[in-house]
Amino acid sequence: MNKVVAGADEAIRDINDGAVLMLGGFGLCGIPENCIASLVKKGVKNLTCISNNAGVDDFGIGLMLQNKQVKKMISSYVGENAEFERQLLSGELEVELIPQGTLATRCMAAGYGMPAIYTPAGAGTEVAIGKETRNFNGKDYLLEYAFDADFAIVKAWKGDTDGNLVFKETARNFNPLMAMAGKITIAEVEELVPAGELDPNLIHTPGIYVHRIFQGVNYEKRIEQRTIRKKL
Amino acid sequence: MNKVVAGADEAIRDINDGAVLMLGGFGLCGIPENCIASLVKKGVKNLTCISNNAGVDDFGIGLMLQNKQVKKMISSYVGENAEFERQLLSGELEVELIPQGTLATRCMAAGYGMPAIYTPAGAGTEVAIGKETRNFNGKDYLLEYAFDADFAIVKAWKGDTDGNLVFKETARNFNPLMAMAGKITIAEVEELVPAGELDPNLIHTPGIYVHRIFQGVNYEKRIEQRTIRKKL
Amino acid sequence: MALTKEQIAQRIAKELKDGFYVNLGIGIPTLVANYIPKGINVVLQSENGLLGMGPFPFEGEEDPDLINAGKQTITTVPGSAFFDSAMSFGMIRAGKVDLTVLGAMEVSEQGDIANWKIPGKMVKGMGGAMDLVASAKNIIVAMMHTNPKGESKLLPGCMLPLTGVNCVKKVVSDLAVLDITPQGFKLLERAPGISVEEIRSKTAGRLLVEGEIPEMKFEV
Amino acid sequence: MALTKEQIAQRIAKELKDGFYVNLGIGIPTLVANYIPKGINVVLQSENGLLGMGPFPFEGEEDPDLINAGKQTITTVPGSAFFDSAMSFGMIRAGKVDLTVLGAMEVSEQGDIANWKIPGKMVKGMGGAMDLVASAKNIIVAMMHTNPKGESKLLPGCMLPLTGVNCVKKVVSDLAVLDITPQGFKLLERAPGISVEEIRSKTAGRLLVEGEIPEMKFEV
Repeated sequence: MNKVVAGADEAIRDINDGAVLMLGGFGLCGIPENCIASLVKKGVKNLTCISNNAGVDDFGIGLMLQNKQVKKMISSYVGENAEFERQLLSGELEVELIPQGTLATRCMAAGYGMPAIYTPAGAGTEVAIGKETRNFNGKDYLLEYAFDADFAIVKAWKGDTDGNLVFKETARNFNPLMAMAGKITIAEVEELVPAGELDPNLIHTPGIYVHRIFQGVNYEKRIEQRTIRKKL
Repeated sequence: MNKVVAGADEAIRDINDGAVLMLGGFGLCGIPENCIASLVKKGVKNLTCISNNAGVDDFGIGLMLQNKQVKKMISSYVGENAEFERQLLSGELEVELIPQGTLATRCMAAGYGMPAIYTPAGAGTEVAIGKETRNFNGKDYLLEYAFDADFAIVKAWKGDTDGNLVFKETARNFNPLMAMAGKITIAEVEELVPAGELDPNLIHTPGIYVHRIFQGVNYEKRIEQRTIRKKL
Repeated sequence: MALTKEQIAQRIAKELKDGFYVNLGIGIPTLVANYIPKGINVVLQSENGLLGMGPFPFEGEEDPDLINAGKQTITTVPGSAFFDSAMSFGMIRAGKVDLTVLGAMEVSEQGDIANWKIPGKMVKGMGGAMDLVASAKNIIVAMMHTNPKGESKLLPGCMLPLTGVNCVKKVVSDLAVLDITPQGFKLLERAPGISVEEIRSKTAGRLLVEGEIPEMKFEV
Repeated sequence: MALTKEQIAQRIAKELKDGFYVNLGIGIPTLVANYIPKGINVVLQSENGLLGMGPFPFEGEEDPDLINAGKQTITTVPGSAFFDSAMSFGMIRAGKVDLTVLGAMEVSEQGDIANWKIPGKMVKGMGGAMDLVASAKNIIVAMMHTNPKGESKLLPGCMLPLTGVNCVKKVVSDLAVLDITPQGFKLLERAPGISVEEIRSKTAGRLLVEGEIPEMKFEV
């Protein structure tokens, strides 16, 4: 059992045209920068990407959009991205927008072996069209299905050689949920340590969910909205 | 906002006859010893207890059974407990046995605001009688409802004054799930620290789920099956 | 005088109670954090996975791994906790968040809300808004009473695609504070110098006015 | 000679592959951990919330907070992780556990299993058994071929209340190794010195015998 790979190129070696990918991150926070770079380099096409956002024009999934590698985005909010908008309006890109909590819970459902879950998000709106609505205790819920993704690509803070992961601050977001949900889960980490170095009480994603792991390099960690306050 | 109470007596002050309680722990591991002692002392009766096990004759929930305080147990395995058996056979005690994963997931569903979940556990068996069976992708699942408990009583390793909790080893078990699921959640902890001392990255139960917290005393932590190996 | 955005936030802050867990949406709702009454302890939730959000960082102390749901760099306060997005929306769905404050394009007299999509315009997505409105037990909408053309945004029924149905409990606009009741918008307070007649003329949905309607007061 | 319980465990251990995540039930299955082939790395899951279970502790090193699903004091190995019971059964349901080994009172030729309840006797509960059998992608049953009265426990259909339907993939008994196939129990191996005829006479369910059936071999 060796889960450690040399780097992103090896980790994504069998991601081919038409694959369904989950990509962790919220905005540009906690995104798998190394794997995205390798996917862009590899030029694999017709991808379906499940990710809360679509990056910005020149960073994150935006790089894959620029390179015309994405056939379909499944997201909750696609943000400010001119190329995304152009492709969407021209019909080159298919987009499915779903509520953020539904997106998160459909990942969790896959990782927990639950075929579907009930959520009130979207009940009574156009999101409910074509979906089963069911009333529990006087409130309407939609039946939403677990995602079925070929690969989940996540970014963690620390990881060990057995695939155990720990995330940092709000860079956690969708990463542990997607890590549970991929048929094959690839984790890039800022710091890779030998098995046994992480406190087993404090692991966010147990290694059973992770198939490949590597220590990433050159993280840019771009900030999307730099907001500050003045020192008094 | 003050969640800290002096001790177990104050924490359980408004648990009255007929209440539905969740009690954390697996076997005797990670059980809320202090709150159980206070419930026994208070003598509150006709309780419905949702807990994976029922303790042993002279420890854990077994103490409440000895004291004839429990009307109904909802558990996955009731273990070796002579008084439990006597009450069950005499008809004094009602018992609902449900699969362990179903028990865990029905707690989680309550904490996650999901009215019901689908699980394959028990499909095609007598557990399925009276329940909705639904096929997803060729496999049968049962619809199981979220628990609705008045109080959840859990035991954590460390906690802070804002109610954030950290659990130790396999004493985690059902505790974080039940902590999310109570209308009122009471946490007893081995070590209570000021808010800000726990690493916010490494909290198992965020304080929003916890209404009362106190530092417990005199933990016995009885071992149910002491198994050892010989030194070579 | 119609309220400024700051005053809308200031008025909403009066709804806060000690110990509240609160989710503040983007825009005016975010400003509410600046007016939390003294002596009251409120914990801010950010739905990307944080309880205990603090103010923006000082320059040079920005942490790219620490952002809010608006993708802004933030800080934490003591007692904060991070968690994944499923737990985040889980605690919202389970009613653990005491108050949610959101912006809206339209609100109906039944408490329906539209705030995510304008037909014919580029749709960026609902983000967490649909989860929040469908799940939160107490929703206050912060909004302008009318659109730039002067048309009411408080309607008998929403015309834009809905974000959620029958979920808004209270509206604080630049002109008034209103509860959503089975009888429609119930006027509770007026902005200083704004008449009941003006509010009536700018409220397309049913407006319920009972007795004397007090003016809002703002301490400076 | 029929296999001992240790030999049943030893035979099951040959099914392990490097990198497997394995859940071992109480009784004979627990013994499998003693026979993990050299050079193979297997991670043991305990459904109360642990991956990376190690051997029993040395005397004096027992930790009451560290037990397995049989409530026995245990240890952990490097790379272990603790989690709550919902995640534990979640990873089982999601098929992340490669192999589950369980005991049984009865197994049917369709792969049904009964191992939790005997009518008329005190029922202690199914614990995690129903979740495991309904969820695991690969289940091997470790059992005696017959009950103490000599009656077959490999049946056309279970007579005891079921734990799960159509889920067992393989049976290793004291007499034989058998796969569950659409044609019933397919005999793969015999215990040393046990004839096909004896196995046939002690198997009430359909028994499929194709060609020569090899004897199991045990290195000492």
